[in-house]
Amino acid sequence: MTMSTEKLTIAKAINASLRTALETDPKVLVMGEDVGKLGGVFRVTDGLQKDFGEDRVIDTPLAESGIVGTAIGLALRGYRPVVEIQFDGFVFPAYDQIVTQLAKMHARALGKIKLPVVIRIPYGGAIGAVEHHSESPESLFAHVAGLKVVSPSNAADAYWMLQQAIQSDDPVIYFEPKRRYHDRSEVDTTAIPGPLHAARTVREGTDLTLAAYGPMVKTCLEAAAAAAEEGKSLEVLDLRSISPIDFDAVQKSVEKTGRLVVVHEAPVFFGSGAEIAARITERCFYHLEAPVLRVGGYHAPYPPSRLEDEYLPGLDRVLDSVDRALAYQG
Amino acid sequence: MTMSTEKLTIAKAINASLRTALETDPKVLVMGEDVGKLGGVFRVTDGLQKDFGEDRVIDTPLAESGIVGTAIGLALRGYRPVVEIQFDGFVFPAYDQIVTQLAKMHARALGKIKLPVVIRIPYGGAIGAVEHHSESPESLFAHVAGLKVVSPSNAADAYWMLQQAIQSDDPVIYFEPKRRYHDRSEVDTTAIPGPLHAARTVREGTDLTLAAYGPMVKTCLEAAAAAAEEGKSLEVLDLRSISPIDFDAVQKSVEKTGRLVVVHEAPVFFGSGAEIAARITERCFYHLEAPVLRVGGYHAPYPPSRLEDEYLPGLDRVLDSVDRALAYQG
Amino acid sequence: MTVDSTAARKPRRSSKRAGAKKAAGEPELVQLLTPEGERVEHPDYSIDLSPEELRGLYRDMVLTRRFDGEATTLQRQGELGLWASLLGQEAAQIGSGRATRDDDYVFPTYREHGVAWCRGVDPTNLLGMFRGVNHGGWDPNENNFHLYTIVIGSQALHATGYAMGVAKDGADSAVVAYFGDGASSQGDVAEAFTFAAVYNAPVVFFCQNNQWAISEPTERQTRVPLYQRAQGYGFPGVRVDGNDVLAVLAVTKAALDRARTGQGPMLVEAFTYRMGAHTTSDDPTRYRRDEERELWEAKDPILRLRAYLEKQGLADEAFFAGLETESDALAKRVRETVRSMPDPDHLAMFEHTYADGHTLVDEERAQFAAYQASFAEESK
Amino acid sequence: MTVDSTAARKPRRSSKRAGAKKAAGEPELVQLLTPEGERVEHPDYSIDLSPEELRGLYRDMVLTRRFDGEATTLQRQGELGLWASLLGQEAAQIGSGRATRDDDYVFPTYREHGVAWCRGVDPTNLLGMFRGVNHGGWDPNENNFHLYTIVIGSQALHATGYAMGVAKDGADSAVVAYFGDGASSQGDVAEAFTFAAVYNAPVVFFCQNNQWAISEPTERQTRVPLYQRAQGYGFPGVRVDGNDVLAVLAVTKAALDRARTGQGPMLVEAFTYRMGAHTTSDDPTRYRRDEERELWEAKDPILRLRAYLEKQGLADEAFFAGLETESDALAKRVRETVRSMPDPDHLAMFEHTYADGHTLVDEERAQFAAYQASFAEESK
Ligand SMILES: Cc1ncc(C[n+]2csc(CCOP(=O)(O)OP(=O)(O)O)c2C)c(N)n1
Ligand SMILES: Cc1ncc(C[n+]2csc(CCOP(=O)(O)OP(=O)(O)O)c2C)c(N)n1
Ligand SMILES: [Mg+2]
Ligand SMILES: [Mg+2]
Repeated sequence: MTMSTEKLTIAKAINASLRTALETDPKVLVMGEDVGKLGGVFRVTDGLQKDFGEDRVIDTPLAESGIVGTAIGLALRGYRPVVEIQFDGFVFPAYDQIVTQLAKMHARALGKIKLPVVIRIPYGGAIGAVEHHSESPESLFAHVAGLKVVSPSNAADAYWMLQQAIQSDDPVIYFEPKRRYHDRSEVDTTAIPGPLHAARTVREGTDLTLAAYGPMVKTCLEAAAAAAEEGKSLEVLDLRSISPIDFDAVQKSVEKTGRLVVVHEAPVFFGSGAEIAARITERCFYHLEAPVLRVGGYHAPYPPSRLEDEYLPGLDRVLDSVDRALAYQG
Repeated sequence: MTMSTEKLTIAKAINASLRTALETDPKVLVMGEDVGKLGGVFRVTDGLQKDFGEDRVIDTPLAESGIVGTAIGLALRGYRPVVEIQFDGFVFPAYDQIVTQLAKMHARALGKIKLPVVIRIPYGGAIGAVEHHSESPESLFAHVAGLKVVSPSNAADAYWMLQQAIQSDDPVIYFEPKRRYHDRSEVDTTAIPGPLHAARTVREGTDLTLAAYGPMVKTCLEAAAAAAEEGKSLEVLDLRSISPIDFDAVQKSVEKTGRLVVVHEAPVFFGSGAEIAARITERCFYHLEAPVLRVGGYHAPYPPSRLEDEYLPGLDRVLDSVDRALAYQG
Repeated sequence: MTVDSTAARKPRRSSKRAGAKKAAGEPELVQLLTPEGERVEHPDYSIDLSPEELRGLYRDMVLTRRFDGEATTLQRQGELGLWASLLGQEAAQIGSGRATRDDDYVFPTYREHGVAWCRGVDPTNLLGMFRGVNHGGWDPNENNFHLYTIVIGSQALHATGYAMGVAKDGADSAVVAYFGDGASSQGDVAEAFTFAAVYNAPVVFFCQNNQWAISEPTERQTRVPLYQRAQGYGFPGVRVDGNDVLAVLAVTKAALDRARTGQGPMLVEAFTYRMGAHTTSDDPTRYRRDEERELWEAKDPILRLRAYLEKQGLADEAFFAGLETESDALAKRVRETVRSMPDPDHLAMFEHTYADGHTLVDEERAQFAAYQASFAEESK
Repeated sequence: MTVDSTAARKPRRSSKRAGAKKAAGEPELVQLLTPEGERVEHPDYSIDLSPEELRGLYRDMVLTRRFDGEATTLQRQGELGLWASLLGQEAAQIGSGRATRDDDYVFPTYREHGVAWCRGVDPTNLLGMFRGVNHGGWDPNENNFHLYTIVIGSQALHATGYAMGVAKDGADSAVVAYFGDGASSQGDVAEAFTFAAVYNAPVVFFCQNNQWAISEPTERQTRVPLYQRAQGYGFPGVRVDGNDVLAVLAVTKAALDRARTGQGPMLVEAFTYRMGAHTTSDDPTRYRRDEERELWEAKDPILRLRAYLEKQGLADEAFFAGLETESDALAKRVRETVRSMPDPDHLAMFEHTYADGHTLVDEERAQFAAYQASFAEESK
């Protein structure tokens, strides 16, 4: 990085962020399946092993529990492993290590040890892939105390949120919106970033709040633009963090707009929209003019790719919920 | 069983139900760690191996993924395995097999194969145990399409819901309220049971609805009794099923009472209370006189046992939320 | 087809024997047909096939390769979203697939197109998931061929459980669990070994060591030959030349016979090579060198059997020409079937989530149908 | 303390040797001290300890057993919620624990009280989790002794990762991963073997085969001796008499030396016996017979070393009497410390969920504090 500001894709921003971390902290390691010579199946780790060596950018055996379990051991030795899980659907063999060990070990030691492990997971659909390659399992991590869960929606956040995740002394599950990997935007690698877990208003509006994170932020911005043409003023919040959730920001927006629609790719049932709806309804009971509505995946396995356009929340489904919310007479 | 009606503990009712299943269907198998000679660490499978042999009541190697994975294979061969996971906190090594295989295989085959596997999990706290022995992970299963999730609160349900779970052609996660194992009540083993996934009103009331399942039903009944002394009329719903949830029953109750408090031991954040609050708020927006409140565990690892009384929802915390809900002026 | 495998039941340790290819430091490799197409003998595994059977194996491999190539082409043309080619692994798959009996049961990965062929699965059935119209969707019980499994290693446990069921039933069928060299690292495969050993389940673990797990060479998974893994679990392992269809057939048959006669599990490591990319999404030039591929081209499983057939005069020009025609016809049928595969109905995504129904699915299906109908309304 | 382990680096296969106890069909068992207290030699493992060192090992075992017994009593008295006794496994734990150096790192299960003792962990620290006041809570880095791990097998991967880190640092420390016979079936342990082998990590896998995993005998986990598991992963395994503290010390020391000199992982199976119940919640009479216990009582690790010390005149009455006094003092201190262990503050349940804070935890903590304060209000 010689320039401080560059137009980068999300994938390249993550690559740059890993590079910065490897350069500045000798304790940072990158590990996972195919992250070395191949540079990862999405090329997100491209060139890192060449520049930092096999000792720091580590191709691991094909065993996710082993990857996370050894990352925990490395963290105990003082390293800061950044682990890649190749696809969302392949994190489950590691789930036990994440939930029973990584999440709980700091508390188990009454704070005497720290577990600075980042788990990068490309997630979400719309890439035309086969089974297990398009899921959004963030709820399954957010429910678990001890983990932090974040998801950037743009290149600058991708860069900085990863920096912050790596610097955090807590385990962070970092969900990468894989369908947006090639979306490009300005990244200032010298800017001082805001807090990792704060939401950001990405479009101001007065009639209704759309809250989303990761891949759905763009969809919501498009929906807001389309709604504007019909004279509806939608505010769009990029939540950025799923554990914790910046409820203060959502509350503030809802106190203004009186209506909230939460959008995510993950199934609605027990999804993050449920938590946001429950809490915001409690916080804003007298402000809400409509129930909090949720747009997300269905209670069905992620479908074969020829059906994913129907399964995933798109512009039209978001607008449909917006209309339904606006139809309420508060 | 010679008598049709008996007073049984929940543990004994489950034992009787397994016995009935083993007797009536030669394809039923019971498998898990220590379920054979020992009869399980809670003695729930006591005597079954003696009577049905090692071929049908199977002590397995100490490997939960192996237990569920081989149960899937046995189901494909035409068996109906009833798997025991020794404690809630030990289900995670099997999580991958449950989520990526057991839940999805029926859909993967476009319905051409069935997966009649029951996974019994003693869950919840208040037994003074060490780490991993007191958790309530039901959210982590309910979010996953393809699984059904139920939890009985009394001996009759324990008996019948297990019968129905075993007869179901779908995978069922059957959560056993371990702190209530020794609670005794009437079981009629000849009665025709209601639907597996229907909620039941266990106490009628008019001022507020308490919704719970498993171990918290008793707590809610106690809370309702205490509230009655203060002149408050609480309706108590035993949800019985967590996937699906009988929203119709909750809606009906809330349309009457106008107020809802959901109680579970699991952490509130992304817990089943969130889903119920979100959906019921949407369904009953004009009926609710207060936001749906939730009482449950905190966003922290299940604490050491000397703190569990504070961590778990008890009578007082339920009543506190009831008061808060009643304080709203609709 | 006669495969004499009695000797195999008691694995011997004689190190000097014909057919046991063993470079210095390299483990034994059961071989019955050299890369040059010469028949060699092996003391533990022998095979005696009729000319027709030999031609049959050749035909299987040729048709499988043609089908596979056609699928790769269809992916390039945008008809499939992805394809996982078996190019180079035809002998490992046809040899092992042909070793199975109808009543045996097979648990494949996502690359077992040749095994599927042997089991009688119509190859076009395999394409649905790669096209994105389903996740597999065939009936596993029709040909005792389970659905393709993508989560690495999972199916090893399903196979073991199925085999435990076979044993419970007192049947003399056997089960085959396919997996790759990469999969050998997964805990599930190890647990399958444990369960299979403890319950003496009639399952053959068939590991196609194609040298690569995407970009990672086998040394990233193990520092000793994979077939040796079995020993520590209490059952035998053997490495077979995975590009020698005769040896694979003989060794797998022996392992299956062992299993069906109550002698428990066995691990077969078929030493082979993935000639193409991991999948059509992969670019192997990033991690391996052309020379390696060239080395393995010289061991091509199809050329080697063809050389033998020709040298021995077991097949004539007419046979090869006829097979060419048959291949073309297969490719044409595959092409046409794929192209005419309809997209599933939108409501299909709600089907088969449950066998017994689920109220939430019903509710969401109805909402979705109403939502879609609203567009139809609008566009009226 | 001199342990000569050079020979161990190249495991030999000579089957006839002194000290190698081997009944027909039974695998070799490294032994240096017979159950009767006779010193025997072993060609691969030798040991030469001073009288003081020998008395030290004896003292460690006696104090550990006394501490353990006191904990069992405290559980019966309701001071602890649970206790997992190590009764019978003192030699396996003291032998291996004393083989470690200060800079080595140990990953225990929930039963390694003797190892904790050797590492310098105050025994009362171990009791917090069994009393229910914390989940462990000691600082692992203080004595390079990790927290007790309850989820079976998990710690094998932590140990392997830690060892990978040691290797990266170029340090010559080694790591020990403790686990049981039951744990050997867990996928995590297998994956730890794979990672350790592939990265040549300086980790010793120390399996205490105490014959039982709660109610399941070792045959439910394996049909061959567990130490053989290692071979298939490409590193050596050895079975040692786990009730012979000298043999355990020698073998573990050799394995650690191997690890620290870059020769990679090794599996040590300590063949021992859990004399008591699995935990205080368990009732072993339901699944095993008294005779088995009696058989193992004859192999008691403490009696055997005492017999040797006495026969050789290496310890006098004063030593044994002094140790008795020391034991009593330890028991008293443990008793008093436990009884005075305060219950944690209620707000403690919110602490240490995160190192860097989490707004939801802050919110819930505040709500809880307000809720509790409301009672204080009421009761005013
Ligand atoms: C649990 C899991 N992790 C990662 C992947 C991604 N992935 C698909 S194939 C593959 C390599 C498999 O290698 P191998 O087992 O040797 O089989 P091969 O593809 O060579 O036939 C990987 C890592 C997966 N499918 N499942
Ligand atoms: C993943 C997991 N499954 C089940 C248990 C319950 N459990 C606790 S100890 C134990 C047996 C362990 O046996 P072994 O590994 O031989 O160790 P030992 O107790 O004999 O020392 C079981 C099944 C657990 N703690 N973790
Ligand atoms: Mg491979
Ligand atoms: Mg044991």
